[in-house]
Amino acid sequence: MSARAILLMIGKRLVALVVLIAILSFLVFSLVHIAPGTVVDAYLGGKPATPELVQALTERYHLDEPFLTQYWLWLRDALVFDFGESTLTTLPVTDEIGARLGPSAFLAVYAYLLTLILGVIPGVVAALRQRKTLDRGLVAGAVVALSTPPFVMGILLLYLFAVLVPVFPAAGLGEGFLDQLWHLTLPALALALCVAAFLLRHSRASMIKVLDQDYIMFARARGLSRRHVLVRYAFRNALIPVVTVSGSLLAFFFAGAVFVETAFSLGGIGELLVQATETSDMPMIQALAMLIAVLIVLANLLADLAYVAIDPRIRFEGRSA
Amino acid sequence: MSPHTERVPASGPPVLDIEDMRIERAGTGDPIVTALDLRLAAGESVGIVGESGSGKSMSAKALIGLLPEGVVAKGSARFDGENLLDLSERQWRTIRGRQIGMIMQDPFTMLNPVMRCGRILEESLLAQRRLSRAERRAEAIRRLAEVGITDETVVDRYPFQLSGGMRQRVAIAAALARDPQVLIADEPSTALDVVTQREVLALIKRIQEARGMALILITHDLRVAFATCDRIQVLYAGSLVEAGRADDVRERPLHPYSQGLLLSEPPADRRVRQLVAIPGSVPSAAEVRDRCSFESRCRWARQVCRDGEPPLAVVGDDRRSRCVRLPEIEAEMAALLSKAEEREDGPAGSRSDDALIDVVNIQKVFRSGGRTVRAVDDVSISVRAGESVGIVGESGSGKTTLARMLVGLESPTGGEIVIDGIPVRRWRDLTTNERRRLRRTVQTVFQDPYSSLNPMRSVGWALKEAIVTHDRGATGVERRVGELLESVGLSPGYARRRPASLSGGERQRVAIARALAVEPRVLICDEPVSALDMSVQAQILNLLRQIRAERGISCLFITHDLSIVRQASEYLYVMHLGKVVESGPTESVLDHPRDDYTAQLLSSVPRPEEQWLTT
Amino acid sequence: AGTGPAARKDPDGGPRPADTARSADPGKPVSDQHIPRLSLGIAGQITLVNPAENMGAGGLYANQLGLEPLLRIDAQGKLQPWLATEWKRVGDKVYEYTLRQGVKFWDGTELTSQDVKYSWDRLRATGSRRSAYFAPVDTVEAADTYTVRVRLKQPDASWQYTPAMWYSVVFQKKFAEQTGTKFGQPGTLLVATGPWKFDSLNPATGMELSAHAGYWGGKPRVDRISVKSFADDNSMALALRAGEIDLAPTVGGPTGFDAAAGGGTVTTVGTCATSLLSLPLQQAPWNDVHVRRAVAHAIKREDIVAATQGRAGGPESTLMSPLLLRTLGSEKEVKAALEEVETYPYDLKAAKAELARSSVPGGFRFTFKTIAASAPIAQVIAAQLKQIGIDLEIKVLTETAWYAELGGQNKPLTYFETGPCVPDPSWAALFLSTDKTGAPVGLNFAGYTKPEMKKLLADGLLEQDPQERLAIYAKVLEHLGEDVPYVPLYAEGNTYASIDYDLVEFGSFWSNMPWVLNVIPK
Amino acid sequence: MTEAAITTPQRLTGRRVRRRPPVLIALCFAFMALVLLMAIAGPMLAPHDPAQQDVLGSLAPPGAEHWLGTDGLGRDVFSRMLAGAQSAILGPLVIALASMVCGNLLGLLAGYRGGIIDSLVMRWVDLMVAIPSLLIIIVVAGALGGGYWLAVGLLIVLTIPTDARVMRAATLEQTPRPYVEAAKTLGVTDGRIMVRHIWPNIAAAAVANSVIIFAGSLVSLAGLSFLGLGAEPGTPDWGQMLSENQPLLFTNPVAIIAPGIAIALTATSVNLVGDWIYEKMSSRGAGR
Ligand SMILES: Nc1ncnc2c1ncn2[C@@H]1O[C@H](COP(=O)(O)OP(=O)(O)OP(=O)(O)O)[C@@H](O)[C@H]1O
Ligand SMILES: Nc1ncnc2c1ncn2[C@@H]1O[C@H](COP(=O)(O)OP(=O)(O)OP(=O)(O)O)[C@@H](O)[C@H]1O
Ligand SMILES: [Mg+2]
Ligand SMILES: [Mg+2]
Repeated sequence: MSARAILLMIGKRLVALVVLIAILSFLVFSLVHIAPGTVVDAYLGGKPATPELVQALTERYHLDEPFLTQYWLWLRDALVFDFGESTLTTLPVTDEIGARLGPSAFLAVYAYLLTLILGVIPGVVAALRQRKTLDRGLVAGAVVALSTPPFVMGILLLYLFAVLVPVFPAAGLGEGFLDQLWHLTLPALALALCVAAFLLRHSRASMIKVLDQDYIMFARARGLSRRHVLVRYAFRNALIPVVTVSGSLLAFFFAGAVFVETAFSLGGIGELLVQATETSDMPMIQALAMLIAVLIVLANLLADLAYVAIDPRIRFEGRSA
Repeated sequence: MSPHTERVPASGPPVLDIEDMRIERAGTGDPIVTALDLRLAAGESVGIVGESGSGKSMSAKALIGLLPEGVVAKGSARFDGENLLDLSERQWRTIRGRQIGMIMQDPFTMLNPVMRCGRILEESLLAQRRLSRAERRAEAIRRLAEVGITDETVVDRYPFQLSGGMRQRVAIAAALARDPQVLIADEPSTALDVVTQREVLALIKRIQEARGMALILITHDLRVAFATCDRIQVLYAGSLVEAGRADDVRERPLHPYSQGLLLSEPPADRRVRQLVAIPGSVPSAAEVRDRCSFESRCRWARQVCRDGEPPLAVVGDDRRSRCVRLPEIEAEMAALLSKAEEREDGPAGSRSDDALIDVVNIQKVFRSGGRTVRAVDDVSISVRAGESVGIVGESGSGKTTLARMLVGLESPTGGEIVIDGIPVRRWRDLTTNERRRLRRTVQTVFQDPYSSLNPMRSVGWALKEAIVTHDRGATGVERRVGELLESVGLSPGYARRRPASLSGGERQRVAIARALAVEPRVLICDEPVSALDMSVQAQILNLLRQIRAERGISCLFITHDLSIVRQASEYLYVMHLGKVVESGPTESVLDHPRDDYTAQLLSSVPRPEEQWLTT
Repeated sequence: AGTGPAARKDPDGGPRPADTARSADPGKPVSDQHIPRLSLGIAGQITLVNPAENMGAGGLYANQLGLEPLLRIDAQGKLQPWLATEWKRVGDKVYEYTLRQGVKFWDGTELTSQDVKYSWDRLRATGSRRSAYFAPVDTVEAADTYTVRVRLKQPDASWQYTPAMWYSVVFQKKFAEQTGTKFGQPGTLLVATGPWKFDSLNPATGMELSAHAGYWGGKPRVDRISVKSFADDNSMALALRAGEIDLAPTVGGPTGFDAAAGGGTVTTVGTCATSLLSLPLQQAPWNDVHVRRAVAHAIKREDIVAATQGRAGGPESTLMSPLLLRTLGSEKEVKAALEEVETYPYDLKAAKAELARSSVPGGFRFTFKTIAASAPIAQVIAAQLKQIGIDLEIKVLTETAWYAELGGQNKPLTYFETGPCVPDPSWAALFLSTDKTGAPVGLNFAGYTKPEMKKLLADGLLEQDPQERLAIYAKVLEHLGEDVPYVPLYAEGNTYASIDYDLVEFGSFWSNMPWVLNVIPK
Repeated sequence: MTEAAITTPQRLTGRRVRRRPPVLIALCFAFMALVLLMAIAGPMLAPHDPAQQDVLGSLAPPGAEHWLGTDGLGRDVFSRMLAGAQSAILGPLVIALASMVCGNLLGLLAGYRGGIIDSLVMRWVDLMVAIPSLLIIIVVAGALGGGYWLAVGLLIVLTIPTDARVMRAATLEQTPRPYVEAAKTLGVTDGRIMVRHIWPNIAAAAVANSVIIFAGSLVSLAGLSFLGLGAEPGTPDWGQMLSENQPLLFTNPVAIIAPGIAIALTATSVNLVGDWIYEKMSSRGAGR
């Protein structure tokens, strides 16, 4: 395998990624211009428009420059994580996001692990028990979970496990790792179930497809044990398409996190986004939109790389017949 | 033991003794295989021959204990004193791979795509043998050498980096890694090119003989079975209809079906006047329960044939047949066989000058992912009025690409095409009128009858569209649809049916009718029969021949099968790697090949002679 | 559980702690109980502690634990000593304050008049969000180490309360000068004199405070305070229920909060602030006084009070709460002064009759603009006006857009709460002010421009005699009663919630001092 | 030859599509019909005026008068549930139809013709994939001020490319099939090939996809209302009820559980029906 081919592929992906992010940044920047009122209004965020303040804002955001220059200057600042100050709190936007990143990251990682556990394992089990009661139950459950958006799931879980049978806390973040784990279980579940259902269907279908392949039959016919074939053959091959979708799962997570964080008041960046939209905190909205876009794009790149690592066919594409 | 089966002593003590094996769907009890008997002596090779769906693969799977869920096997299959059909999963462990090995049809799907060939071999080796890493690798390399792969780097390659033949060799090595006594080979060469096919079969034969291993070779190709096996079992719709020594069956088939199959195979060495086709198409085992399975298509069928399933009677030395009327019809069958031997001489005289299609130095280069493929490289051919031109060549030689350029589905990267006097290098530049004329001159019949008809549209709809597209003001469309259907041997009632309810042969007939709807002057047939069952192939070849005779249209017949091309064409081009390597009147090219490649192709055509697999 | 009028009493029938006056000496806690750690919950974020800059009521309440004003206002609106031991009006426009001696900052240095001058100058500088409150001030002087002298531009009766308010707190000059623009930011914080020092601040999660051992009132009995931020009432209630917080000093929707927190947790006290339905006088048909009167009659305050989910202290029918006027006279005097003021009790018949006399006798359609938080009240108002044929379409705006509308030319029909009040009736002038040309400015959202009003409001500040002032403000209310630019809806209330603790003297002015000193166990 | 005798071997070897128990599908259809009925006649069926406030009688528990109790403003939750079906159904219906028409058209063109349309659609899709559409809507609606029809409009714009992508992929799968090529060589016009040949073969995917879009946008719209960016306050809307009544989790949980379950159940039955339609329609052509 040539490392060059991989580097080339990564290089190409990176270029595409930079272009994509450039386009997104332009759209995000333009947000202040499509918002109702003047651009200064957008940056004022409801503060009285004293001449001094207007002057300061005009200077801060280069509002007297032509549109494209403004964009360029904005982008230059954005590249060093300077998105301006929140109109609501007057703090640098990046600081505020930094302070909020913790709970969101914890939630995201927790939910991601739950998703993998609740998605892949039952998916594989269902595929192995195809057409049995367990399979049907899992598949039906998956449709329900898939159709229940995180905020509804969150509220239902909240009602069931915090009100009816209060085993989990209804709000808050907790302190220390275990306490946080306990506090974030319901939100992470609410976030994970929908995506896990998607993953369950995906991995089940993929596993069924793989189990049907000739090479599985051939491996068995050669006398390899069932377990060996399941683990080394079926599971690994079934994982390939699962890995490819896992990158796009992150997009689901971000959308879902907005709702779950709101429903459980977790004070993460999802909630910050909602708060920023409610208060038209433009610099904050811009920074968050960029952050999320970049994270999603990077996650997709990672998924692609994982795909390359796990599936040799991609690696050798350039060379094989 | 079933009452009607008398055992015939086989050549040696059997390693595997199958008696009355039945395979059925667990839920409904629908049979898949109704009765299979087979006795396999050590070192012996038995061929199971049958058309698609006859239950060959299912039988193989039953014998290695890997029937799909919902399918069960009953009866007995004694191996080493135990009935294979009753074994538990735990007992199977000591048998699979170690006692009985299996290889399957498709080398492209049989090997784990994400595992290197070396790993595949190593993990197949017996686990008890504690070997170091290096030793395992050396063993893998040794095993590869046994199957004729001397390139050591293969152990570090992934399956998709190998050619089909190589993959099949790796698979064979893997299947033999635990040194089984019996090898079941389920169509091991079907997916391969003729040349590779011969190599792989020769390899299997060689190893079988060298190891003294018993072999069950499953194939749909009688010629392959004759050439490879000591004994033959013919399977039809799930039941064994005839069994006997290979030579005996070839010379004197004793069941109408075996005979029909034999006759419908176009001979490679001569042109026959007409192929003897079996009418209809293959039923499923469930449909022919409790009667002779071949009854519905048999020209000798009588009421007796419908009164219960006929027994498998001993009809000679190591010969069995399931035909109840055999004594009555044996003579008639023999007569038919000799009649089919008659050969027809190829058309005499030179080609006409009236070129309908003239292709000059045409080229097609595909570029994808940085690679360039010269699919068609500087090819010149011509098709004259009234003649049938054959193009033969192995897979990937550019035949289809050439045909597609002729009808504007692909545009050439160089060269010129003139059809009916119109230069058609770029279809886009043509006027509507010219295009219409071209469409009316050239029509196509595609390879795959299952997807060449729109599954959502009825047969009548498709034919009507073809008629109306070319003749907007057409009148009596319904009537013409009926006529078209009749001209391809279908009743007008078929107009209402959807493709899904048609058999492969019927679909191909409809596809031909659709092409004929515009009354073309040239019919391009791209492998029109290769997706069809053997017994149906002859029907279609006959139909094409009949249409040509009736309508006097030209034909460009593309195939990879030399025997078919001999029956279907008068002038022949041989293609190899995008180039025409040889051309000339079919008879003379096939009888006296001048090019090495043509000669190689010819020698690869399965034939019963011993030396087919050894040279 | 609920906070209706019935719940106004302690279960034992006695007055609630919230309604009792603070009895301890200045700087002393009301209760002697030692509390190692008190967790407070606030809805919203604390983003910084710079008193010239910060926003959001929640943050201000937390700030008040470390930052102190010179004086204290008691429940009756009377001034009491705090950092200053004495205060007097030495001239028409000159006030003098004598600082308590031995007041130590958190770093051990002593508070001097220099610090007060610096703090106030900084608070009244342009760009400070508090500059409007210091508008009457001409200069602040440090007369000697312990004397601060304030000179006003003109006599102003409302000034007397300013040194007791949350916006005139004192911090250390040295630290502020050293830290420059970083002053008050989460990483820097500030140095002040309050009983609890600011240890750390995280805008996302909250704030940590610890007892100031050298506090002038003696080391406070609460060792540590953590202030936790919550996104909304609901999560705060759940945290209270789960024991994660001990006390939430400010609750937006007491009924829902109480339910979520498990019941019996909330205490609400009415304040001197009045929430208002603002009618855009410049637009038809609101320029027709009959329409406005019709609306005023159609409003059923009880329902609106109920819809505030317990936040309201009770219905209110005048823009200036009687509580404000009580600083100018006795209950009887106030009552007498308000004799002539027209009010509009709920009376559908009267409302319809008024509307019939207007230009739109059959009713009309209009858009009611509001922010998400006020949507429930808006819905109730819409339902009530529908009964007399006025069809309101509710449009929810983002806060920015809403503020922009309020500041723009075409004022919206809307409803708002006026927020923390000052004990002087002049405070209400905020909603009535006009500029030199007579055009509405500031918070005059109704666009009320009656010429007489300007003079009355100016006189109210110049006049120092309470009796005279009462008469002036009664006159103001008479005009408002006649013209109805605003429909007063309810007295805004303060609510705290706790399972284990109560807050003493939880009146209109509770948050102007380090209020945790007023915590007592239940 | 009998009719049965001509079934193709492929038909038999091909995995039979597993039908879900029709009972379940029937239940789904029944539930969808119920929701539809509520959407059309909800306010008429409602025992109370869904907007009728009774502030002093708020937070009544479920009982004979108010089956699901009352909310914070004393409105009848059951009546609001009935009336809320309308905004739950109407927007998604518009979105599903609009994106089906535009998406199918674009997808067919992109898949069959390739070229500029194809690149445009794919770039558009790339953008959409980079940021989930809900986040885009939250941001844009946040900047513009929200509103039900704004959300519907944005969702249409954002779902068209995803629909187009699915249709493009389906078309790309059909285009190289011999039946399309046969039609081309017969001289059938491109338009006719797309509409009369290809579309019927991808209709199953098209319909199923629209059904999924319907369910998806139902959920998305509810979510936006939940965040206060969807339905105007006061309009009965399940998503809005969910957020309005969130403080009632302890006092009158039914008021919040009911709309949540309504959203989940509607989406579930729509999704199940979508799956079923897909299986049903794609087995109609059968064969390969
Ligand atoms: N998983 C299954 N369950 C039930 N029936 C099956 C299954 N797979 C195949 N069959 C049936 O078994 C019959 C025999 O299939 P089999 O694969 O053995 O045919 P074959 O002779 O190998 O044909 P081919 O030449 O096409 O490989 C077919 O008619 C098919 O309908
Ligand atoms: N669209 C395409 N893009 C790239 N390469 C192509 C394309 N179509 C065909 N080829 C390549 O062109 C070569 C010739 O293919 P073609 O289909 O014409 O062969 P063929 O002789 O018809 O083979 P077969 O017997 O398998 O049908 C092959 O190597 C194939 O991989
Ligand atoms: Mg087979
Ligand atoms: Mg081909």
